[in-house]
Amino acid sequence: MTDLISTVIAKYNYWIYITLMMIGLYAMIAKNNLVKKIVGMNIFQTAIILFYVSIGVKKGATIPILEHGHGPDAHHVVHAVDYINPLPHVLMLTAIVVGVATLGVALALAIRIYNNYNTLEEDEILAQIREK
Amino acid sequence: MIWPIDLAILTLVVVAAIGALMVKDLLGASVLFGAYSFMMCLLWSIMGAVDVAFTEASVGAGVSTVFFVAAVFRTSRRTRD
Amino acid sequence: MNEQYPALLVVVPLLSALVVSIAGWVNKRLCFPVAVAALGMAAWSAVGLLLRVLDEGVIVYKLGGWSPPMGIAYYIDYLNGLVLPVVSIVALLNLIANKKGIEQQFPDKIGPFYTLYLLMVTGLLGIVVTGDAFNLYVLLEIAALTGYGLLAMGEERAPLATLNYLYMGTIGACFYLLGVGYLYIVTGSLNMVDIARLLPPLYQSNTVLAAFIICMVGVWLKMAFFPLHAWLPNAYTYANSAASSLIAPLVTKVMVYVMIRLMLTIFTTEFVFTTLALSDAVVWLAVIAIVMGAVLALAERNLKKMLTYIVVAEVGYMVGGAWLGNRDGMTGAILHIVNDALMTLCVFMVVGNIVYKVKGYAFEDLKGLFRKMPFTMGALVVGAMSIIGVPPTCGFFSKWYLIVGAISSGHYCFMAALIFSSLVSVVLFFRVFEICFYEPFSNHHGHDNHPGGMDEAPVSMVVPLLVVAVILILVGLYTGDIVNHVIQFAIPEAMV
Amino acid sequence: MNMETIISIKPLLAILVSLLVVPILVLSGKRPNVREACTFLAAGVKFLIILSMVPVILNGTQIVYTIAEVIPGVAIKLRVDAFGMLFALVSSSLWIVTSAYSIGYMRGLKEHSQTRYFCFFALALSATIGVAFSANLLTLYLFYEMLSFATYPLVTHHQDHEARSSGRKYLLYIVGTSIGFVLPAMLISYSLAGTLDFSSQGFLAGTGSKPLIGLLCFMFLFGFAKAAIMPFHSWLPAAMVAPTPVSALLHAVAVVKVGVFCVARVLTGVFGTDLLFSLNLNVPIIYIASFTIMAGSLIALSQDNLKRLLAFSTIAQLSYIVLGIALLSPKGMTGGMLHIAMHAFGKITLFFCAGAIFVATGKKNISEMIGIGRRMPVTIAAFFIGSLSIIGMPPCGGFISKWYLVLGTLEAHQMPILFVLLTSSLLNAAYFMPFVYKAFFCRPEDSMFENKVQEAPAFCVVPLVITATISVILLFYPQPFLRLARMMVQSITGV
Amino acid sequence: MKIIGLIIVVVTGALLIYAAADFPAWSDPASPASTYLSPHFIEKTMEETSVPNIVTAVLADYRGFDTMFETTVIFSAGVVCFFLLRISRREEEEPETRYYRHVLTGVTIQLKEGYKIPPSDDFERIDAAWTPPDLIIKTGCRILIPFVQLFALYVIAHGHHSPGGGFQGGVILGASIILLAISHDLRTAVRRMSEKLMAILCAVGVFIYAGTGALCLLLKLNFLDYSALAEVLHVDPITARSHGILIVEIGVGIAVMATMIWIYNNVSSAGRYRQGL
Repeated sequence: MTDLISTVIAKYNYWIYITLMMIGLYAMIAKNNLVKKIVGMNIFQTAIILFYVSIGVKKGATIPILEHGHGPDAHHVVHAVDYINPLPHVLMLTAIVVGVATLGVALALAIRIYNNYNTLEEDEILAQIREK
Repeated sequence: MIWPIDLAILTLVVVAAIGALMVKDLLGASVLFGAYSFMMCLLWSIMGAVDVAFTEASVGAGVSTVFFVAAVFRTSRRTRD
Repeated sequence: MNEQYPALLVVVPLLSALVVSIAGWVNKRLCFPVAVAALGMAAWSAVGLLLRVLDEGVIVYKLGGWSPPMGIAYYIDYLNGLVLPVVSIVALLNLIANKKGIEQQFPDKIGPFYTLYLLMVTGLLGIVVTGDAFNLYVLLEIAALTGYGLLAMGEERAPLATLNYLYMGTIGACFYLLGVGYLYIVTGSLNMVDIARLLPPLYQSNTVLAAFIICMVGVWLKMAFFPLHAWLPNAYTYANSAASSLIAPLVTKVMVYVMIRLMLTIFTTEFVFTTLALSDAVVWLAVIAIVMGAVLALAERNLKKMLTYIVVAEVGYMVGGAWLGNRDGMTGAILHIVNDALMTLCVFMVVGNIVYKVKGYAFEDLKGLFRKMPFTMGALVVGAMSIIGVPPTCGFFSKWYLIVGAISSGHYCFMAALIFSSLVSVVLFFRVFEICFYEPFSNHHGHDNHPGGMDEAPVSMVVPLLVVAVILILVGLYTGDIVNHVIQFAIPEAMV
Repeated sequence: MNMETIISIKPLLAILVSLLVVPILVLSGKRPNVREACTFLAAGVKFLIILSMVPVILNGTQIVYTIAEVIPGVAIKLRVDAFGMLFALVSSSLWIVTSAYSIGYMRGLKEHSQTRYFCFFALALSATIGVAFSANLLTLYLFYEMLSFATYPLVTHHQDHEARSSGRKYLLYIVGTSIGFVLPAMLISYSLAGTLDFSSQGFLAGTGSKPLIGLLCFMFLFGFAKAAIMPFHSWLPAAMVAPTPVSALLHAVAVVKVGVFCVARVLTGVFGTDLLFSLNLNVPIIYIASFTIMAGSLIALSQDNLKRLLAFSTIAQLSYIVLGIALLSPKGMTGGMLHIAMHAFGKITLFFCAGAIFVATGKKNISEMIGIGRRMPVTIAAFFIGSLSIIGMPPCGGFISKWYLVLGTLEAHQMPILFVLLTSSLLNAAYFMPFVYKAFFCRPEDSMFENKVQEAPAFCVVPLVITATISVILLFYPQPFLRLARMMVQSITGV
Repeated sequence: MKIIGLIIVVVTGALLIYAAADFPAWSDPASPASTYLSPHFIEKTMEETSVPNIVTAVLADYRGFDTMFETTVIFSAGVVCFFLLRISRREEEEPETRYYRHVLTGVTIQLKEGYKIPPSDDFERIDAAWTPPDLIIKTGCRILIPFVQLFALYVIAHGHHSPGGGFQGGVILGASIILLAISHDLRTAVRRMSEKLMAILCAVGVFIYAGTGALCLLLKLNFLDYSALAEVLHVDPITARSHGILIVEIGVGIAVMATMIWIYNNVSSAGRYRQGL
């Protein structure tokens, strides 16, 4: 039992990311309002970013910017254990950008849909399409 | 890292996410989404991902929210879910 | 210059997209020539790469001069060496064919259209050429975002259909990203070859299993594999014809390529077929996909939508073939990527021509088209023969390998599904031909000045179409060479 | 037995001639004379090319040409052997007469879309020759499908509702069976044997279990629905909506003959006589064929529409050929192969006559043709000769093939079949002779025709006279065909 | 739909939790992710690129190719928004009645039957539903914007040594203009940064990045191998890398700024470019 609890606690970040991701996924599938779906989509994406950032965390390490980057001791020896893994951060910068780009496109589409049907509720739009 | 703050932020993230999806007003949802992004950004800076946090602060909490507000302004605030 | 082909392949369309984007604001007439030149260059590099691969084997290109796994590298082997020319040539031919249509539909937005078109091709080529799992995600998103833009400009229902595609596409891409994250967490690497090297000791790990499943589901979402196909028909049907005839042939096929790449390179056949026992289940899914695609296509009274369901069924062919777990099936799947890209291009270009002339693609708009547009319909006949699987068109030969694979692995249901789908295709296409052949052209659109006379689409649209039709037959006749010199080496030795 | 082979492009040329003439036909669509001259030219050239190969084949040599190696072990490959030569000779020579007849018929009736008609006619001929010269199952299938699709516009030439429903039926049967049965059977054979090249012993020999081989055998038999073996026969009467030259082509030159040719090829080249014998597969085939013969003849008795009557007659006659091959005795096989030629010349004469009557009078039903012999004596005389050939009576070529078939049944000790053959001949006589009688020997006052009805145009009459004459000549000089058939049988059975 | 959604979510969640059980412990320095590639980046960055901010170095150099496409993604999003939303002049019905406001006095003029006032500093065109912006907000933002922009430039330029870089700086720069558009109105912002300029700047920004890469290619090294720039910049290859990173960061900044503004303009006015929010 204590094992289980300690696993749960030790990896709590991962549980949070799964929770957030599922919240987002559920919103994308089950929500009726198009903008709500887009909000869900963004939560979904940020959850994955949270997951990646969690990979990079390293106990007892600091942010991945080298101290003594300039000045007289610019070339002193760097130990990998002192710094957080920078690679996930780099990847996630890209992912954030992709997220905002997708958001822009999705909103543009939502506006066009609104112009066509004068509503953002999916069921109302489908009803209008069926009427035609 | 101070665990009570960490825990508080984690809770807030989830609450903000659920809140953004629950409120019946899209403008409110946009603002709550901004709050969610900002909490996320705090979380990441706690984890030492300063660049990611910086980006999220400017993009997620900043520009994304503005886009949402702009889009909601151009469409409608009303929603049923 | 020769050794820079891998970079040129992607960079030339990218740079020219930027140039076109600026040219769209300065002088619109420059857009088309620049775009054609860029895609021509890309096609040239792609063919050059294929020849080099045939000569020297796998080519590694280090971007930024950093050797993998530190930096990003391109790996061009027999598999993507074959897919690259197809992607670039399909894009080039389609661009040339649709010049008139684009000018007719978007007189004010020519620049952005060509920009998006080129970026889309950049993305697709990048997906195919890259050897880095994360880089693939970024390129996936480029192809997807530009695809949404292109598809959404169409009929009234296009934006909604595209938004649904966007949701599904984003979920798919994110699943892929998550899968890559899982691989990263257990291996620490992002380079495909490197991951493959590090994975074998971890084959029993839950994480690797989950990574594989998540990646697969993500890729299936993007390629519209059966239960996940719901977004595709509407998104492709209501789009403008230039976009749909670019995206329908390429996107699903490139995603199938990604799936095969994941199966062969990252996870290796040993893991996919030996450690996992999913092969049967996926083949059954493919069977259902094929049957459902065919049946749903039968229910349509509208040429373009019917074709989109055929695309869904064809995805079933390729997924099923890849998962048969033997050499013939995999050969069939890879060959079908090439063939299906070409034949889908052919039929969608035909739809483009019909839309250009008749302004519609419902069955009742097609009356009397054999008389009116004989060349276009001739190409449709060739495309249809290929989809049905009549020799010597190329569609027959991939079907051949798929069925032989099905027989030798004992999946007779898959063989039956393929035959069933061929038979349904006969019905589908001859239903269309009947309408075009028997019923006199109805004049209610008022475009036809001499009823009964020939009123073919412009030469610039017909010639590329006929070229595609001829290519269909040529590829069929050269199947032996393609398989013996290329595909055979694309499949790892371990696979029998 | 090893045959000498030479590599030559001639068989490919023979196929390409009629393929390459298509664009010329399209371009010359506005000038009918040029167009038809081209058709003739192509037909002539094709016939000459094929003729030029005859001596080589008669010397016991085979001509081989590989077009493309498409699948490991399977190429798109042409090979001319005696049997293929026999068939090619028949169809290419008949194309010439049919072309002439088409001109008369199409112009006489002022049909629409004549260019399309001639184009697809040429395409169909290419496919037919392709089937004849196929060296393996894949090539055979390729040309078989090509023929199916090329004849579709011909069958549905009139573009009306009747044509549409017949066209559907035609495709459903022909393409449905070929994709549904032949394609999987071919692939299963490939995965069993690893090759598809026809060999005189049959490439499936020594592979596969008995039930599987049996299954394959019937998949092939029914898959080639062009052979119109019951129950896959009903497309043939339906396809009678086509213009008469097309029917003639379908029945005599191309389609159905391709069907039986394919069945014969598969039985001999894929399974081989030994395998069929050892598994006793020939017996059910014989009985199916016999059933088709009897049923076809009986149904023909009750037909009033002349073309439908001929259609059912064809169904019966085709099964003679299948029967002959399935007897697996040298004489029977010779008879079967020979019947391809004999029936072709006989049946095409009959169709030409039916068409000529239609052109001259517009009548389709036998009951409306009483006394027509007085107005169109040449046509009806030719009809008489043609029907004699079908019945198998001297002085016509049909006699020889039937004679061999009868000998074959004796050789194979299949007495019931002998009975079938003889009864069927009687039935043949029973449905042909009343017509001839009514046409010639009715009282003048019963005649339904006035003086203004005359013979059809020369383009119609001359071809049917030629084919009728050839039918007669074949009795006395069956040489090239008989020799080719014998050579083939020798190569298969070694006797 | 809700039930289907729930089922999918539960199944997916279960799969993910199942997989997470095998993860290396959280924040474990010995996990493969922390021991395989990252030590190289952390330890070698300084000597290979002379950039202390490892994230920047990896972003713009080791994985510079990703970042080029990341910029392209943003660029394509801008183009897509324009392509989807912008209503061209040809399609847009020009209103019969126009409104102008005299800037100094605040007098609003209505012109009917398509009459126009030629563009001048005295009059600004407004929409029928125009409301005067709040003076405090207007003035406050006007004071704030230069500082925001200055900070943005700092973020771009100082990306080598501190968190930040082209992307973040570009966003902030874009946000400053968006702030102008919100606090005043869209017309004001578009007058400062015209649509055409935005569109061209987007492309130019990406072009700087891809062009730098292509320049390396022309200088006989691989694409994006900044050390090739050493020849042009007359520095050693390592410093050339650092400079190369700065150049591409500037490109990213320009592209991101322009695209953000472009997207905002199109989304907030639904492609009409009138009043905005």
